[in-house]
Amino acid sequence: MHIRDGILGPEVCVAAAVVSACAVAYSLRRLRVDLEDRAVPLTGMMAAIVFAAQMVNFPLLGLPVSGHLLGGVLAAVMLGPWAGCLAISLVLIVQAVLFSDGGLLSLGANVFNMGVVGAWGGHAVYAALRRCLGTSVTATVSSAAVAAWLSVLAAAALFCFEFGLSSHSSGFDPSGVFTLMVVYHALIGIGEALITGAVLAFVLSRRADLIPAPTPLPAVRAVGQFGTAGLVAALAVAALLAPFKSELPDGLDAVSQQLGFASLETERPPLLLDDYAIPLPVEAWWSVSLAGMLGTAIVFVGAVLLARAVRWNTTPLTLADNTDV
Amino acid sequence: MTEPAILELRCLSFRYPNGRLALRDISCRVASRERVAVVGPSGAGKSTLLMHCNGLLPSPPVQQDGEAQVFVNGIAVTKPHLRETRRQVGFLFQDPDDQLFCPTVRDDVAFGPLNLGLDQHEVLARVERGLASVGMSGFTARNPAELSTGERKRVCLAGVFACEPSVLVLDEPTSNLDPRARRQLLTILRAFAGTLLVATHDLDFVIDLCDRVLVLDDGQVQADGPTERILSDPLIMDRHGLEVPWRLRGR
Amino acid sequence: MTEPAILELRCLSFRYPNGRLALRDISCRVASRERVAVVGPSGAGKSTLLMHCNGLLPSPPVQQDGEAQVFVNGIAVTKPHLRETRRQVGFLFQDPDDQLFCPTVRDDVAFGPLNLGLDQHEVLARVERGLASVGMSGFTARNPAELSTGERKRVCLAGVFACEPSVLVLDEPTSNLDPRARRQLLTILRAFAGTLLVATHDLDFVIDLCDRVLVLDDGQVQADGPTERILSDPLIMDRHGLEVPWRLRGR
Amino acid sequence: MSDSCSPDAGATASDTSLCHGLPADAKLSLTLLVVVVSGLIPLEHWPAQGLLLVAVFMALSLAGVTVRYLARRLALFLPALFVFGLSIPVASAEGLAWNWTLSLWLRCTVSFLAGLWLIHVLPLRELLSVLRRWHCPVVLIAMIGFMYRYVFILWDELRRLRSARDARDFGGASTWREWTISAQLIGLLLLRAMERAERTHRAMLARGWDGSIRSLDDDR
Ligand SMILES: Nc1ncnc2c1ncn2[C@@H]1O[C@H](COP(=O)(O)OP(=O)(O)OP(=O)(O)O)[C@@H](O)[C@H]1O
Ligand SMILES: Nc1ncnc2c1ncn2[C@@H]1O[C@H](COP(=O)(O)OP(=O)(O)OP(=O)(O)O)[C@@H](O)[C@H]1O
Ligand SMILES: [Mg+2]
Ligand SMILES: [Mg+2]
Repeated sequence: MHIRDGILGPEVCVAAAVVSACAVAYSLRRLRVDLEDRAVPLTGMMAAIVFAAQMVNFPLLGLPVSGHLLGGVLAAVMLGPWAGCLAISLVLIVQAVLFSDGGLLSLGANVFNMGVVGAWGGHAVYAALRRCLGTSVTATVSSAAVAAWLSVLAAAALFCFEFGLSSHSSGFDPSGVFTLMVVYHALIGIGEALITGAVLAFVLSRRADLIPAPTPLPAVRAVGQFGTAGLVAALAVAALLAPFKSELPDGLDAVSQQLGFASLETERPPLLLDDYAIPLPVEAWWSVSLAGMLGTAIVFVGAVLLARAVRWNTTPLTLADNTDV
Repeated sequence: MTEPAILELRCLSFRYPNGRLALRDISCRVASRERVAVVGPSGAGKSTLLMHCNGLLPSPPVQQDGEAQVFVNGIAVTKPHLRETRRQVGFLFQDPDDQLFCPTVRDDVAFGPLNLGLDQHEVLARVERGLASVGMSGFTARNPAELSTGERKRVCLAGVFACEPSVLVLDEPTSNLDPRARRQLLTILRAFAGTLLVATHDLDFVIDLCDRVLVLDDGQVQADGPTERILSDPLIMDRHGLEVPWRLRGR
Repeated sequence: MTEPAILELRCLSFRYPNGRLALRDISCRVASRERVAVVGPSGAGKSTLLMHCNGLLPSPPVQQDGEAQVFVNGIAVTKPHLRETRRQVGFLFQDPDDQLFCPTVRDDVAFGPLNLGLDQHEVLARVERGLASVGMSGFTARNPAELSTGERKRVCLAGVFACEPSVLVLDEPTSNLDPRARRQLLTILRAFAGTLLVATHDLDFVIDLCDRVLVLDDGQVQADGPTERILSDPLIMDRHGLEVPWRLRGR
Repeated sequence: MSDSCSPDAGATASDTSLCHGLPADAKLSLTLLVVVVSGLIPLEHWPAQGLLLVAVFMALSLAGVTVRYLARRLALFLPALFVFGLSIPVASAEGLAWNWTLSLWLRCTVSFLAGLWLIHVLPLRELLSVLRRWHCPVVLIAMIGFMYRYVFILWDELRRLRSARDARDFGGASTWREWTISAQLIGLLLLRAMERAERTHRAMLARGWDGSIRSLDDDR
């Protein structure tokens, strides 16, 4: 998922960097910590955990591809959106500057896709879902799992969007890449969702105090939260619907026209579904929607099972814990 | 007491996040240059008490009247003053792994002096002296994680001594030390001119070093007095998971 | 020796990955039901030696002739036989944090018995007995990370006893234990019918428990003999960072 | 997780070469410059990109990076890039736009190698002091410092958990139990690491740490 230098145009990178820098600065302000607070080591440790987890690639359903944990939702659920965003940003900074994973110039884009949208957006989805589903273990775990899955799709969609905006991609129709990316990440996202859910379920069973419940918000902020959640979901849905774009209004084209990239349009070949030469066994839109439906189903079932398993394991112990105190 | 207290606890209570009440209403004063031992069964709250002297636990809810509960040299151990009080108090953790975190022994011992803002020269001299005093001079370049437990404990001690604090708060300094290192430590601590607060299960060590003993059990101070009197009292000792040491028996 | 050795080291040498030679050419035999203490200064190699008895270190390069160097009950402690030998040997780590890894005390003590394939009933009974013997019965549902160091040490001991091994290998069992827990441990170990190998700095404990002492220094066996003779020899003791215990002095 | 993926710290303080002697700010700015220039060169002008590649190679050899290390890193990096570069023209039904693909590969490789040069010559300590000079917030710098340290703590903790399990793993357990134990181990790793993080933080505070990065080697 890390975008390498050279893939996005420098203009897009710089724009993303500015946005990300502002987001990180805002996170820092909202967190309002000083060095003596435990938020400092905990954020550092969360970053280290995500960093370590990212070095482990998991094979994907036997396919010779592998992806890794983005961790945005995990961090945001455990530390809150602000520290979560910081933790993921730290991981990306350290990977870029000390391990040469990801790029220096595209650092901003990476932070935006995975840190800002992943943690802020993911947390908004999680909080909104939890508000609807309640505070039970099942609700927490499945909200987080769904948020994790959506955040991966959103990151993939954002990448496509950024790539489409880069000047050097003007010769190509990005929707083909779009399809590939979305199918691939719909599957990757399942891994992300299951890992996020499993870790949270475990932590909830042992140290529930480490996972703060989303606090009740004043009406205005609650609306903002639902709005952000909606945006992320919309982004993910847009990604899933992208292959149908010849029939639906083309969001990407509309945006590029408004932004003054209309000239690109003339160089585009005619868009027809049959023209896609995608190295997939089934037709593109089928594969995408299948992946989408399958992914959603697996994530939901997995999350519920996980939460169940945890409850089975711990019910007697939690009772004992309470009497002990 | 007319002498000003260098360390003072006023009705200190503390509850861990899991709900366990580890300290209940502890009050005590330690005068300058006093050597006090804190003894008691495991789980008595010794480590918890000692960590409060350095403000290492989430600050306890202050009392109703908003007053602090721990004072070092008259300064409240609360957030705004922590840096100041920590400069005066040297703290040894019970578990050496908690204390060592630098990549080499030298870096670890130098960590405190560097944070005191000393210059390179002075820092290096203190690292030398600290390590020499615990007999670990040859270990500067080693990785603390690759030392034996006793060696790690000694590096921790060197790190504390290198800061040259005026108050030493030591949690189980002799655990995992071999007899010779224990004797060296005893010699160093006897020569130490400041105030000393030691939590330990090694009662022989207490007899040799301290003039006052605080018996802690169940989070409360159960006895407080001169070493010989407390440690040779079979009633107190028995009730609180201790034993009258061999040397004080049959007197 | 005519008696079959339950634990045998044959020319055991071991080098840590960082190049440090921690054991040099150690040979020794421990007969069944013998109680042996391993003493020596810190860094002598005691923990390293003990860990070899349980195959916890990367197996040392076997000798030229391809022969193993550590045997338990005649079985080589090498990869293919590790499960077998570990069933017979109960191992206590020096640092309780190294040993505890389950989310609750009960799970941790039950871990070994469950892996022995015992049924639930028996496992629960052993957990009960193990915890009761170290005085920790009320702690089953607690999280080991939230215990005091001494309490953690006792949970570790319970975990070892619950497996009911025929050989006990204990690394510093008394460190961080309060005097009463130490006495309880002594009673348990005296009643224990199997073979015992204990590394410790607590020489009083050795006098009360063991019939044979092995002095280790610099990775080599420096002396090996009956407890009283070795521990009361000021020459040996002094040379290897030890001290003649108070009780054996002036004899 | 296996030991084979233990953290591979790039630069070490003991390395000495022409490049290591440069001021830290210069190292970082220079790399950024190369990456930006390489990004600005239009894809059609691949010869210019090639020149840049040669320059970066020279810098790498000056910094004393071994060919083996380079080969290892490139072997991990190139396949993914290869697939990506191919997928774009293929997926957009353009036929193979070889020029475009090759140029993109070249550009990405130049940036990647520049990054490798940087990690080889810039140790963490220098990075932190640069960030400090560039007015990065202290809290953020402290967090980076913590993160880097905690990666090693995490590995240490994993090793401890593993050997603790092994010591009492007598092999009588079912496969299902072994799986659940392994899964539990990962969850515990997280919890224990977080608890240990707090304790390490305490140890630093206990010895007067105030967030600044001080080192014995600073003035040498
Ligand atoms: N992190 C923690 N969370 C919750 N409870 C704790 C925690 N640490 C210790 N406790 C509990 O607080 C009480 C006091 O613990 P403390 O560590 O102060 O004991 P101690 O006197 O130092 O014992 P020892 O001699 O074994 O070191 C114990 O009952 C212990 O179980
Ligand atoms: N993980 C490791 N890597 C490298 N060297 C090590 C490691 N652990 C220990 N050593 C070294 O091996 C030697 C023996 O260590 P060991 O832990 O066996 O000593 P010990 O006799 O148990 O000491 P103590 O009484 O302090 O526990 C020491 O010199 C130590 O520095
Ligand atoms: Mg303690
Ligand atoms: Mg040892």
